[in-house]
Amino acid sequence: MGALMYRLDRFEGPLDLLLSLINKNKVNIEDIPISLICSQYLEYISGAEAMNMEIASEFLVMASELMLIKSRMLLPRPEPPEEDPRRELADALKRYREAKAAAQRLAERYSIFSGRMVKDTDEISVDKTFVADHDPELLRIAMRRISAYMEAVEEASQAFTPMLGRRVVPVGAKIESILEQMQKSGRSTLRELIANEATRQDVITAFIAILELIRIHRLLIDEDISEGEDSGTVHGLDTVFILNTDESTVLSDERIAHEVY
Amino acid sequence: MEEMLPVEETEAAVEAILFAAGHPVTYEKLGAVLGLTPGEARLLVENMAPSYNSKSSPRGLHLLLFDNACQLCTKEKYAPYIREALGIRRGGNLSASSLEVLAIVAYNQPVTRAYIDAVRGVDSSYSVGTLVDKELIRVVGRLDAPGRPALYGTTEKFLRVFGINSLAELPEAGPELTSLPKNPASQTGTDHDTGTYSE
Amino acid sequence: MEEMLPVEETEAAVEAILFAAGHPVTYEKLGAVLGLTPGEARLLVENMAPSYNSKSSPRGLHLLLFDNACQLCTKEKYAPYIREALGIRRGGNLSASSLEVLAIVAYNQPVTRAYIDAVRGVDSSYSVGTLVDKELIRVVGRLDAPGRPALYGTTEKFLRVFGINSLAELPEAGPELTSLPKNPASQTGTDHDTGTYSE
Repeated sequence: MGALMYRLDRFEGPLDLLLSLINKNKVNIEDIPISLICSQYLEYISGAEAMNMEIASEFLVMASELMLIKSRMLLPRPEPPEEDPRRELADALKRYREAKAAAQRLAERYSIFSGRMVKDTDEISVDKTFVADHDPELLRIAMRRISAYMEAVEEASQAFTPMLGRRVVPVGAKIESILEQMQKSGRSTLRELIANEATRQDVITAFIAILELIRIHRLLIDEDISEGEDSGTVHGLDTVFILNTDESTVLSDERIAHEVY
Repeated sequence: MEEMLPVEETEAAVEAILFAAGHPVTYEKLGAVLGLTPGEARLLVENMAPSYNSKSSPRGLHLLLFDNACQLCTKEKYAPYIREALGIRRGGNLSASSLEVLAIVAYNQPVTRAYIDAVRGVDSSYSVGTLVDKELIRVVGRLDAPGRPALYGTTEKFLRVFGINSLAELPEAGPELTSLPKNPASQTGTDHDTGTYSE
Repeated sequence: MEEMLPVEETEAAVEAILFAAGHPVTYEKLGAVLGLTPGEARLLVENMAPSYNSKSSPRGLHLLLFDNACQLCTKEKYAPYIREALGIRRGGNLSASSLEVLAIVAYNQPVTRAYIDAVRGVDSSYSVGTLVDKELIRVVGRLDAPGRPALYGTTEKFLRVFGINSLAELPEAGPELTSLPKNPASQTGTDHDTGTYSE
């Protein structure tokens, strides 16, 4: 044996070892002398084992495959002849050899072109003063929104005194109508939720209903301010409510029934 | 470097180094790499500067010359394109509440914050602040009342953003305005010249 | 952008955008920013390329033209100067097994790890992980098969460091590697748009 070293770690795997044996013996990959290659392969594996090298399982699997091919080669060929038992191995070896060659060509390119360097993206400060173009009509619409809201408030304050004869909507019923509204929209601002309340009493009832729905976690306040610069405020009429669809986090309805209805 | 570059390539090497660095690189470092003294490196870079910085330069980059170092950066005028290309464009749109405040200011200027709050029925300090930051409204005077509250008016940028030439071109607000409470600035005498609200 | 740039300045704007971005920018994005169609943006960039890439160019930068995007990088010949100036140690070498995996992915993408393992005859999970970390390959989809295994493809960084503009420019490889009867990904339908492999 002399200086011969059985270094399995020099090979990428059993196919790599087989290719090197095929090259050393200068044999044709399409017509592998299987018993020669198989015995050299096994010798290499046992040599490595004798040197206390760890034998990866892939090498052992290949050893048994080689022995299987060898035994099938010894059997008399049936008529009509079936496929050469070495066919699959030859295909795998050719494909692996091509992958190695392609890797080699890529390595050459990499040694040159990995010198093409890039830079990090510039840190560009967010321009707080940037404003996209807007249609002036938006201003008129905003005015109409404000005045419509103010009229509602005025009406509500006027309607407060002669309220006595009016039907008072119970909080429980208000809860239902708010839930209905939320189920349709998914999210609403406080402004939207009380928009249709005619009197101050109605606004108060609606507000109590909303507080109750928050207490049982059926409604949640949306604090997500990631979208726009001042959307999702948690103050005033712009407060955004969302419906909590996770039933497990909602307190039971029974308690509302007892406490509110 | 052991090998000297041909002279015509040193400028290209400087460009490559400054590009990859992003941050400023000292003349000393550049010189050491290119086989030049710091003074020579500085001269070389000063020589390159006009091809980036001159008015007629077809380049999108600017070569910054500091006392001890130099740096490549993009030209200021392309910043909006870069922001848009890199998706750095937050705050371009106005929220509903900002638009409400802006409308109140536009149609009733000059107005105090207390007036804006009264009209909207909510505290509007955040929106007012945003609009001042965005240079769409600004303080145009002080109301002659206790605390001398600031009076806000719109700016020229406001006109530009909304594509109008003067406040007279604002869309007719009509009956909407009549339901608003009285503007204190128009009731009380102010020390502000209410005739002009330009920047 | 709302305003169109004068023609002579669009090239400067492209340079500024690519400089600031660092990473590849799609022709679609460039076009949207500059008021051009993606095709026009591509033509514009192709027109600019020789001023960077030709042999006689005095520039230290190279303009990479990918199928859907473009990117500025330094010319490879100045890499030693950049490394010295920025104190970057030569490194990032790829091991033989990483290169094998990369070759298999490059010529057969999209591929599963099982396929890579089959071609190499060994488990390749470590190399696949290294290449994903180095951003040379990435998961581009999932195979519509039990376990929905990941499908790997190469990135635009792969194209850059191997000096090619598109996968069509990969060096010739043997017929067994490139014709793939056994690639599971080419047999089964996938949910992945195999047209793009951007970073």
